Amino acid sequence: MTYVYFPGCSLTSTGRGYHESLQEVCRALEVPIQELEDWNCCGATSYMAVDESKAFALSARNLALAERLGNGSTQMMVPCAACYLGLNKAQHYLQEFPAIRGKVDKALAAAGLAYSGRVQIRHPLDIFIKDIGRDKIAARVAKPLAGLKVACYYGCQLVRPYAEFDDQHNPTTMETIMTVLGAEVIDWPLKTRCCGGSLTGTIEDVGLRLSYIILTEAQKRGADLVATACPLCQFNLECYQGKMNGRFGLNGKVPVAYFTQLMGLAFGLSNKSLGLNRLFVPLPERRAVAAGGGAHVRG
Amino acid sequence: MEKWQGWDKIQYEAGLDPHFGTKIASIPGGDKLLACIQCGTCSGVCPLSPYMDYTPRQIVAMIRAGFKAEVLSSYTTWLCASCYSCTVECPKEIKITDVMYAVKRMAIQEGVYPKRFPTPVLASEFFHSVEKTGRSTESWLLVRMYLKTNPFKMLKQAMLGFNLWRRGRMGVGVESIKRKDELHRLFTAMENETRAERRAGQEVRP
Amino acid sequence: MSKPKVGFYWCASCGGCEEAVVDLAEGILDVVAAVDIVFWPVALDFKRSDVEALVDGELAVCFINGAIRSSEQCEMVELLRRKAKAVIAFGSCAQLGGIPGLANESSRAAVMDEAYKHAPSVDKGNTVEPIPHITVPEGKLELPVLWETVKTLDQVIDVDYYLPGCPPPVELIGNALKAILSGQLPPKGTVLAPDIALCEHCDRRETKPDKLSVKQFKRPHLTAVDPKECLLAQGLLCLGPVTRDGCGSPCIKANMPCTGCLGPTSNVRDYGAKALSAIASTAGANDEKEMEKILAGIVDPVGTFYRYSLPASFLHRRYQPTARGGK
Amino acid sequence: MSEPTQRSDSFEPRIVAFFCNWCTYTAADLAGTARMTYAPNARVVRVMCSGRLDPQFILAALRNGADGVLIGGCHPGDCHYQEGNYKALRRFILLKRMLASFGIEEERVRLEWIAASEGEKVQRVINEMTDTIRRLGPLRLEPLPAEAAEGHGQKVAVHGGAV
Amino acid sequence: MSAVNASPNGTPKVGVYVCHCGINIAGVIDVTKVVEFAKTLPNVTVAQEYKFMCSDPGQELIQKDLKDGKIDRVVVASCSPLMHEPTFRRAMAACGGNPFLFQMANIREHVSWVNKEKGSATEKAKALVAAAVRRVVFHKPLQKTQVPVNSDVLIVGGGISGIHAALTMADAGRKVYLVEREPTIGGHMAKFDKTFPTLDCSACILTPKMSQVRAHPNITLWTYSEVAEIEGYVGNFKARVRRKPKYVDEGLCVGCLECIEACIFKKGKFKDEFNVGLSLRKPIYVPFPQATPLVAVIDPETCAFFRTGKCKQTCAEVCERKAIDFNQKEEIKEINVGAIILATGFKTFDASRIARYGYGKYPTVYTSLEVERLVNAAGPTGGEVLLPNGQKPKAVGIVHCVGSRDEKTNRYCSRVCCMYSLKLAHLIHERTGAEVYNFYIDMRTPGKGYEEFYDRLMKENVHFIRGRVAEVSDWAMTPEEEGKLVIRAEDTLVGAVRRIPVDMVVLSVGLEPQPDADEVRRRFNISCSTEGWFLERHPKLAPVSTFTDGIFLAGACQGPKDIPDCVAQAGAAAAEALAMIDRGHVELEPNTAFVTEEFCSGCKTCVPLCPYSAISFDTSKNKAVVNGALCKGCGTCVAACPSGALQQNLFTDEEIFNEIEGVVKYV
Repeated sequence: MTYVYFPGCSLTSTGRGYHESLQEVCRALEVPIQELEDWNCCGATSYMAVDESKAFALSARNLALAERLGNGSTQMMVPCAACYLGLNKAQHYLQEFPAIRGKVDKALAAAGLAYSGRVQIRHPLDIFIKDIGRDKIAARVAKPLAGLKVACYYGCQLVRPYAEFDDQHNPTTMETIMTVLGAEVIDWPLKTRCCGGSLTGTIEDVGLRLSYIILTEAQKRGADLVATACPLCQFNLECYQGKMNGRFGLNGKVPVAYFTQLMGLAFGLSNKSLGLNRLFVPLPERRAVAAGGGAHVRG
Repeated sequence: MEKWQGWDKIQYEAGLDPHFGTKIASIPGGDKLLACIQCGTCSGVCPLSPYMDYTPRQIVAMIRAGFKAEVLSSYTTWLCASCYSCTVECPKEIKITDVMYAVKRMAIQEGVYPKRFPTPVLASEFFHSVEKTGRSTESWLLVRMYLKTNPFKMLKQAMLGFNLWRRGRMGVGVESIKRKDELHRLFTAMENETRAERRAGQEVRP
Repeated sequence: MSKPKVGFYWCASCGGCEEAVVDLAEGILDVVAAVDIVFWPVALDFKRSDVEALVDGELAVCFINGAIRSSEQCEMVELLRRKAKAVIAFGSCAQLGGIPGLANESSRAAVMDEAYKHAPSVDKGNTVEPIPHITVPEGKLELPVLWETVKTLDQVIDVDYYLPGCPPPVELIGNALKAILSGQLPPKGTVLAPDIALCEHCDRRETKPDKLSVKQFKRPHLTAVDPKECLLAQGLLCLGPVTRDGCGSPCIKANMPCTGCLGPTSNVRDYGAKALSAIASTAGANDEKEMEKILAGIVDPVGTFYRYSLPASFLHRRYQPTARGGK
Repeated sequence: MSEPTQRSDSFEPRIVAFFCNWCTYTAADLAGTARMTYAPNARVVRVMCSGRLDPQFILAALRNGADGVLIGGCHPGDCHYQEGNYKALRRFILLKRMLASFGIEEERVRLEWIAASEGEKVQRVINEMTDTIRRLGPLRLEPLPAEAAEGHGQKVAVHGGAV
Repeated sequence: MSAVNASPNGTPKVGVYVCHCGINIAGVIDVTKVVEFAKTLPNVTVAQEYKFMCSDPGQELIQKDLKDGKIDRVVVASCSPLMHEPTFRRAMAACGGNPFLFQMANIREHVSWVNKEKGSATEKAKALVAAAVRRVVFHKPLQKTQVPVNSDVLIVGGGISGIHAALTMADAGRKVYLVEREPTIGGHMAKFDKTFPTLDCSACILTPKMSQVRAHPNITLWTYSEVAEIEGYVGNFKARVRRKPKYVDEGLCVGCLECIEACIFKKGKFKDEFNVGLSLRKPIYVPFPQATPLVAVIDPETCAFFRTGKCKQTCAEVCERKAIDFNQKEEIKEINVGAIILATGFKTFDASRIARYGYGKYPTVYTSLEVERLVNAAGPTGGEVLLPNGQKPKAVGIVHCVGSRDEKTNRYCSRVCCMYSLKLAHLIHERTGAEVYNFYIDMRTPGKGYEEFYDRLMKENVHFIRGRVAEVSDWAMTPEEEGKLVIRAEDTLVGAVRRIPVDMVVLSVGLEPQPDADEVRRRFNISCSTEGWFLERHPKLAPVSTFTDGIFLAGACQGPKDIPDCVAQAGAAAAEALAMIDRGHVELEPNTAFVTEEFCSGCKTCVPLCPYSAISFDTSKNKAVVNGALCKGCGTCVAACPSGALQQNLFTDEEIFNEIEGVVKYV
């Protein structure tokens, strides 16, 4: 079964590494994906603040386009946490509130589209664990991430409030994958705490503070790097570390990678194909990682 | 944020909007708002409440009591990062995040949000760029936001922008979908629907 | 003293009821001797005008069989009603609608289409339909109009007594005639048959288990039927428990389940609903799926439970949503 | 004969609700005690158990002018009389098939298990059913021919004219 | 209409009385219109309204009209028949009328309370009145049947409620079977150290009552036992009680505890249920020193003999009275009783369901029940409040409303937590000198001396923070927080979020129905509320009765309650049961089925449908026969009877058909 792939706006720019590594990993795991043709913005967060019904219409267009592709049961792979939430929210509201449904249906019809509610919105974590399975992932591991201590960070919108594939308070799918890759995972209480989201761009003081809290706690618990599943989380946590250093005294640099990049690494794929060259804070030396034995290097 | 005083400490009934609460509660599933027991869970779980002028719980209380002017002009909603912690944890299942959105929308509609505060500006810039092209282009979005709020800040961000560009994480072109006409038909129909609803007096939603 | 005048008439019926009268055998001679038959189109040559010529109430009693479905039948029974002191609905069709009443599962239009357009005997290239009025050189001709639904006799005229059955059992007819002749008639509206269900006198009574629990409903042509055992106990849908006694259960004696032609006893208002209730209650399951499976053995509930009584039922006919207004 | 004042512009369905004494009737009382408002269209006929429901009652309700019939009983396994609700279900399953053959929309006759504590369910089901039937429109059974010649017949006459 | 002419007793005279119920009915329904309408109905000779029909003057209205011969049957349009049908029936009987020539139209619960719109409410009320009038015409005079009542009583559950009910009944001279599923009676109360607000020692007030139960000549105490099955009906229940084997003969064991000493396990190894897992016990044990009966129990799950078949059986060797019997088998006891009191109690909320509070994750997060054991002098730490590291906490946070007042867990207030939290705050503060923080949403202290206790705690300098705890976690923001648990909550009175580092967290868990409450209620044929508590017949007027006559409720199985309320309710349940038993008989509703033989064809359709085997088949007559004493009046057989030979009193076909016509057509 082919998954309809919805990258979302971030994955074409700041989150390009996510886009590249996800595609590579899917190829390696033989997960067929096909990018949704002419997809549009999901209608997420900021949009919702201006016009809610149009936000639903935006999501509905994507869902309608996706539904057209599948034969009654389209599986849509949505890696960006904000898009995942935005599309899911639209899906739920269309189901729960007939008034919204009626309005959106009419608008879709005006655009020559229709959506009957049969698209399943799935995050890659969900697909990798539920559909592909840890065995298949394990079988693909060529260079285990032995000795690498990973803090899995889900951020907020991935598990709240709509995800069903994992626990809202203590999600573990990413940990499962990291363990399969041979890495060690740390237990920490902030894996679903907000990174500051778009506030980093608007009210920098506040946004940075939130990201800083997460990074220091990961450091305190001995993490070598933070694994993320959301382009905005990755951007916030990684790209502002210099500023956090100055403002709050963040101690050193913490690599922040997409979980898909780490999967690719363990599968033995090239740094470039995984977009690792796009990172601001380089990952611990590959050689050291592959050699195992805990010879991890701090960035 | 140079508020030395929240508002006149005595609040006269004439200064309140008695319909404000029910209006906000008319969003889908919003009726639960009226069942708030003021337990403060929302504020307690909120990662941003330390930076807000009113805690989310206070906002809910103020909405119910009709403190419209204060709520619409407060910074609280614009600090909400939509992390949904409050929505998930609320023991009364109030969709607090959606309440925050409703307040934001009403504030934008009535033009009473804190001026030159970056978040509402970002929201409307985002809205307009998607409206035009169907997608958001992160680089241009930020540029426009800084221009409208604090142009000097943009200079400070120039280094970050350069670094992103160098790593291929920020383009200079504008992202757009192909079938913009389709999208515009969709939007126009949606606007017509909303207008019709308002005319029919059904649309009480902000 | 002159002999009481008697009439017989048939409406929508198969002729079986007339046969039943003839089946009185020698008894008919007593009848003929005791009464003066002034109208009996099936046997004797009387014309409508002969009836019209009678004084109102001149007939002591008129036996009418068959259901009512056409304007002509209606006119005739109304005429007979005027002429007769007592009217007896004779047989299932007159009493409850009978087999012709099953046509109420379809609309008139569907019935006409079937008969005049789709029946195998119809020349498809050259279909004709009856029209009520036509002018020919000889003058204006009129055909009876077929009504939208089949009606029972008492849905058209006032009825005094009922002789149930398809056809009415000879013994009941005999008893009825005796009662009429002796003038010892029960209160108006009585069904002239025992007011108790068939099981009362069933030969297989003893073999019915105390706690019947049917696990599968079988159709008689698809199973070997034990000639002694209670048919319901064998899973055959026998309507004896719901049906009036008085026939002597010839069907059951012939190893066939009762299909209910004598209709309900006087405490039951809607034969089919009550039959459904009794039969469904015996389905031996408490699991919904299992219940559905067992009850699926009853292939055609309307045809089964309302075989003789559809026009007399609460619903009377298939619901015509097109007849719905106010929408 | 008094008829309810009906607003001419909208059709108000009439629903006869047969509720068992122990569960659903109690639940309806509870809905009252809790002041849960719901559509006024359902009128309750109390029976001790849903097992008392003779299919004749349901047809009689429709014949008399009900646009829908709701049957409420205890949840499976909860019957105050052990299994009465199962017996109701057996009849209901067959009756539903029969009503379908009669061309009557299946939404018009509904069986719901409602426990004594489920006041909210009474509210929800009655509201839902009222909406559904309002959408379907009135059940306009043709008047029985007998009603034209009322007072005759061996059957206990079904009273009244068309509603 | 022919229906009316068919009335059995000549021309009936129906009186219709429409109640205002203050404004409960009259506020929504136009009562006068309903009365005017009722006057137009056939057979109605009197129709009037009154403010409160259930009041004495209201009832007298009916009685006067009956006596004056104006009416012979009555329709009262007021509240639910489940509420006042008995009242009006009594009123009719009192002046010589037959109480069953009566019908109620429920225009309060089913109309005025669920309707806001006057017009449609009035119409609905009219329909219900019309239906009642049409139906009552067909009512027949009936007599209630009387059946004798067995004077023994079964009490299920041996907590404080069961104990109190048992002693009350036994003192009144009734024979009581007290069945408890644990090895000892005492319930939750036996686990507490002190009771609020008086701080008397729980054991000191409970254990004497436990001994009385043991010694009382009228009480048969069966612990480690469960009621497996109930048959019969009010006054005549038959119960089957399953007695699980203790593997120790209760008649022989004297409670010397030598066997426990002699067990091959030198030390406790298994979680001690009585101490909620805070200590360890051996496979042979007594739950606590004052256990009643004081008889050792062998737990086959953990006993080496049962697990492996190999054990030296040192326990049996050491027992001089040879009380230990490894061959003991489960026993089923059959008893006949007239009344049953359910006192099956509650369970505490499982705190691990709220992940944010860290129960099960952080070892210093306790439930309140665990802390009850910690502060108990007979508990695992001898009454010292000690953390797993052996130290006393310096700061303790008590989190109120855990699992309560939350749509995702339990919506209701558990009613006892505020008070027991205050008690624990006091005890912890007293024993450790720690700073104690109470996090509450609302303090609920309605009870004698309760508010005063709250007052006292505030003066003891216990902290009260008004805010529901958002999170208990171990991530530190300040050096002071390092190594501690941090409680995060908004102090809503201040309007700021606070982080408070503590050494110990107490989760004040709410009360929930027993996990098997649903099974139990099915077994006893009673109902549960939405939350799963056993449902009382009426929250105000019949709070200890159930919808099944002869079964009463005591204590927290009916809803969260503290000890004084449990005891009061247990007394009330005992009094109701006594009143019923002392009457010597119960009257059964005459809504039984009956056969009109003339119409019965002997088809036997009805026979298998009766769940009570009340229908037999008389082969000599070929007729079905209903045993009125066994028939409970469901009417299932009546619905099935293919020839209408079976009818049900008060629910005949005729009555129901007319009621249907009435509600739809309203004439």
